[in-house]
Amino acid sequence: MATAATIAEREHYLNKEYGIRSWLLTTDHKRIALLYLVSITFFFFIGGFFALLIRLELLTPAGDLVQADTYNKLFTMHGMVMIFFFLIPSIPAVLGNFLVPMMIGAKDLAFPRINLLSWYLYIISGIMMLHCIVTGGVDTGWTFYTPFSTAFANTKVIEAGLSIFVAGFSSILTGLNFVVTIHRMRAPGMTWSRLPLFIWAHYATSIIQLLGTPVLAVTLVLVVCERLLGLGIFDPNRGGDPLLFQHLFWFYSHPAVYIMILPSMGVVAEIVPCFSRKRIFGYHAVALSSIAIAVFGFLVWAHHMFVAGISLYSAMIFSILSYLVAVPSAIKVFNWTATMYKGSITFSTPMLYAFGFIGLFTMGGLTGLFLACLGIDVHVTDTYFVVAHFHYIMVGGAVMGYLGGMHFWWPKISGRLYPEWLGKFAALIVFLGFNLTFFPQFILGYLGMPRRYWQYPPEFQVLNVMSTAGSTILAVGYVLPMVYFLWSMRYGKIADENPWGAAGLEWKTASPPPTFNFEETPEVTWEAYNYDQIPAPAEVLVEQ
Amino acid sequence: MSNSPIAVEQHGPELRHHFSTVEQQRDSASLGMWLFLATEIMFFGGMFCAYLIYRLNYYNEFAAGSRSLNLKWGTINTIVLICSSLTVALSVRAAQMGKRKLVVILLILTLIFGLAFLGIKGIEWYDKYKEHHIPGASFNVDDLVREYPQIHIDQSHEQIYFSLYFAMTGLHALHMIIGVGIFSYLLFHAWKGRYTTTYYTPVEIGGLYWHFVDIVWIYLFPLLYLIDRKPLG
Amino acid sequence: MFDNFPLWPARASTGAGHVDALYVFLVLLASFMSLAIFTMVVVFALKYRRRRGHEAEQIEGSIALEVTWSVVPLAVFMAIFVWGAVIYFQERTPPQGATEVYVVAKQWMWKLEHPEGQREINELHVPVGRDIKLIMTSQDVIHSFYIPAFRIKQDVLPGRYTTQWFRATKPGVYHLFCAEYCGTQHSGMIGQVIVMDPAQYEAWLSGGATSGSLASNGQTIFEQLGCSTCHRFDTQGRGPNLTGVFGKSVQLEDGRTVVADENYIRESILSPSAKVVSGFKPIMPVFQGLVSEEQLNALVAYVKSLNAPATGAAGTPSLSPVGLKPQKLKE
Amino acid sequence: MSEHVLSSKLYYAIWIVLMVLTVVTAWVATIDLGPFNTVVALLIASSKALLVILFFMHVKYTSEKLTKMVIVSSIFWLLILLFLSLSDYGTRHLGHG
Repeated sequence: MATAATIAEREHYLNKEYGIRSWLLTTDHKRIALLYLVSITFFFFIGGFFALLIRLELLTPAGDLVQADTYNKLFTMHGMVMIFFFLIPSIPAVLGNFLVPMMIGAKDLAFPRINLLSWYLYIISGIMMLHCIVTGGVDTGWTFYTPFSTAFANTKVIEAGLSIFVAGFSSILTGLNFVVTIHRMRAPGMTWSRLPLFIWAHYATSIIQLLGTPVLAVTLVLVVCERLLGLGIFDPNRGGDPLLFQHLFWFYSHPAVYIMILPSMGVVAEIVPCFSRKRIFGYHAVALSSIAIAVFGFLVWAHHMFVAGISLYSAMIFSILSYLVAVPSAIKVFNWTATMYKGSITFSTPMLYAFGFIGLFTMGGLTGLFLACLGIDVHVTDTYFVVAHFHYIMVGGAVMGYLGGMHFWWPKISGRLYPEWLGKFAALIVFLGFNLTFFPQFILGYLGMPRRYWQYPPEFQVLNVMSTAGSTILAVGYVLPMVYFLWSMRYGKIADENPWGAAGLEWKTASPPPTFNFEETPEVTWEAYNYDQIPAPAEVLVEQ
Repeated sequence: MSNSPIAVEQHGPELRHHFSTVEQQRDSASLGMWLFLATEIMFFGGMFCAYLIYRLNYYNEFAAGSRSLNLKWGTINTIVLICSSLTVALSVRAAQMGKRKLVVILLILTLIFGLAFLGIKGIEWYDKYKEHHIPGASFNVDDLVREYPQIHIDQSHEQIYFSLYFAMTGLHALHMIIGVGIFSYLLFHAWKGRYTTTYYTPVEIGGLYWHFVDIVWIYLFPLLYLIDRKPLG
Repeated sequence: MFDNFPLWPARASTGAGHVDALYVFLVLLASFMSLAIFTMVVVFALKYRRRRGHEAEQIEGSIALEVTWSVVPLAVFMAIFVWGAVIYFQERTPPQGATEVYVVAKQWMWKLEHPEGQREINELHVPVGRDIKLIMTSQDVIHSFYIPAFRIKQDVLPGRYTTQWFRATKPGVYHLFCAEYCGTQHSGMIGQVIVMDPAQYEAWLSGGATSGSLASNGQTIFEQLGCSTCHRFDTQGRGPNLTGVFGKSVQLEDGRTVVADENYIRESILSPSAKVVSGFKPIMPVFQGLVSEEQLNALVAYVKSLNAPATGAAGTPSLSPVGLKPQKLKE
Repeated sequence: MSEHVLSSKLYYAIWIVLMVLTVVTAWVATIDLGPFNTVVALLIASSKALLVILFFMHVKYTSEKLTKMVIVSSIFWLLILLFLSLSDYGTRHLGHG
């Protein structure tokens, strides 16, 4: 067993330089990943705090904990912070940043300085958002629907809009960096069909970031101009059409859901083969389904608008297209499950998160079929059914994948192991807390409780109490990993190069990796997920 | 696509540490710029979408607004931008051949054309300001109603045309200003002789950006100025 | 079971049963699929758990399986699409002869007006067994008119009409919610739909004092605003004769044709030059900002009433010269 | 990326064509072609854009398929935005709002 002393002797990306400057001016993708990790964790807990206040308010039918305006600001800022400052950057900017160059055998991303710039843009927009929050907040809902946001809300719409505009550019630059890196920086022998599925998922994600985000940006510019100058582009009193805003907004914001979920799918596609000791089932199907999701994801946006006043015919087109995007998602679930068949499965913490992801994403995806279905959508849209559905995808799916990935690659990032039993315990708590929080909301939705309600009829109370109870359990489940990750940085067992016996180039370099990732440029001569050639670690075997 | 770059050690001063070869670095920069331009297409695309919808709905007002623009200045500006694109293309060529002086001259010409474009745009905007055609409190189109009695003009729909006109040309002008900044940077480094026959990537990708901005204008010109120039019957 | 713990919403309209049937089907399908996947995950995880003397078997994948689990779900999805689309189409197609109730939404209340002239706020009384068509618009932001017990919802937009319809089947009091976030008191923008037996409903209808039916109010406004000067009931007017116009195709001056629905009439009052009828000049003044939403509704109801010969407010309108410049009416 | 240097004559030729097309599009707009005015204007604009992309931006001379793919897919995405939006706006007047 290596001691703490030996790890300090070897130079790696963490101990190469010290001091604030060495972090704030770094162009090392691994250090930038850690900068992102710290910043998104901060925003995750801010957004989570808002969520807890929302759940506490909804404990009773009356609006008694906070004022109506405060409540409206809480759910607005919960949405904005969680979506733009946690979920969208979460896996790409932290794990993607850390792993994309390593997985393809590169020394860094193609544009290290642009990578740093994108973190600074994120921080600038984050500071704008924080400033907006502490100086009064915004109450339009994260969706900025016009004409409420342009002509009626008297909160800080402009500042919030500009903040998200800047965050959008951060996201675009990250995506651009990934696409160029994946095209240009692959090590010799790393052909497209040898790429890890994590890379495929990030490639698909980046396409969405590149082609979707600018539409949101320009839409927000128009909203800001309209609010400042009263142009009338989205104002029906001046001949504008508020539905045009919704079209442009959802053109980005529906695919944005795939920005959040695709990277998680990539993580799961790494974890499941590793802890099944098997090559992934249907490599090409899983890889291409990522691309299919990215493309089809752009064809379905108006399923958010079935009752908004779009034409009947348009609604039918968007409904049928929405079902198309469900197919590649289903393909992925089937393939992950099939990967376990005849495997040799260990129940490590990352694998538990992967199980959780498969279960919750399946439920989130299947309830998506309800919402794509015109006849049902009319009743359940804008109710808690939708709230439950997208939390199953974004929290049950995306956050589960993020946590699974963090546990899986934590030994690589920090060079330390976290306490396995605590990891499993936290995974269990998250799973239980999540279901208790959000499952009752499906029922609430079908009963007809509209979303964004500060007070509600008393017959909805029991289900709301269950949901609030679940949210406190969920909160514990989220704090735990942060605590033991921090603890493990000093006291955790030293991790060797490849503690899970995982395939992939990132496991062929030291933990933590040296600054340029590899001592010498690797040459790839094997297929991805070659688990028949990698011995499983003995330690894990004993545990079973 | 699948030919992975092979590591060949061939360090020049401009090769950054994480690239293996100069080609890899240049191809990366070029792909990065193309992807950025794809992003830009969607950025303008949101406005084109708004334009399309409202032009279909409020054709009369779009026609009248388009007539009120100065066709002479619009055409001259199009020509100015096309000339600037030529000088940019020639400057990339000169950089490829390592003709430092020619590069400098062509970049200066480009900047002059770029600034001329912005100047003319400024004149047009100022005219619109004088005519009270800038959306906002003082917006007024009574002059258009008088001038084109054959066209039914609704003031608020006319304001949507001018909102889109200013948003689109404003965004384009912003890109021109950024372009002028980029080309000043290129000029400075070309002057210093940083670009050689083996390293002229910045000129090349700066040129791509400039041409893109030109292309946007190539579409904006007919879409904004030429909606309806037929003799009124 | 418990009053405060229902698991299924009341079902009180003809459409609700169709939605519930599809919903139950989808719940069963989703449960089956989830269970199938959960079972597979659990069974594989236990059966193939790692133990001594057991090695993973490397399997590449199977094209046949990939095709199967793409095509079969797609086929099921298409079936769901068709089922859902049929329901949606019915929801969006009001039957002929439905009673038309006008809805005006504003922050944060619902104002409703029956054709007989009854006005209500945050309450809607309807009889069992009659088709009701809601013609809705908003004075400010987007709202959404949602009655869970009828499984219907439609956003209510400023600047245009949206419609939806239902036929109530069960007397009772049901929730009316605003389902589109509309500002501070969004959750207070709620009301009740009171479904009554027809006899009770008639009693309720005759109970309240009204100032005439919606259409006759519209006729009054029509004359007050001087509309009748040009829109005469012969071919001599400077504006089109409005008799029988509603629901017909109208040939426009620029060659397009439009259907004269509620939104067209509305637009033609507020912004007349947008779609001028072929053969007429764009001389009509703009009424944007001069008539309230309620007056607009009355005007639309009046124009529609000109279709039915029985209620048609026939007779030559007054020819007395009225200034073309519209006056703002007192509320 | 193209390594080879194009003849400057080619650039001048393209430039002249672009100038001519600019004058033509401004002139043809003053002739009443009915609905075809818009079609002609967009066709001319697209030809000009194509010339700039192919020659000034060297896309014709690059061996790289990827550049072409980026261009085609971004235009494709723009068309998705425009056409699917039109699927709503183009069918609203058919009723059934």
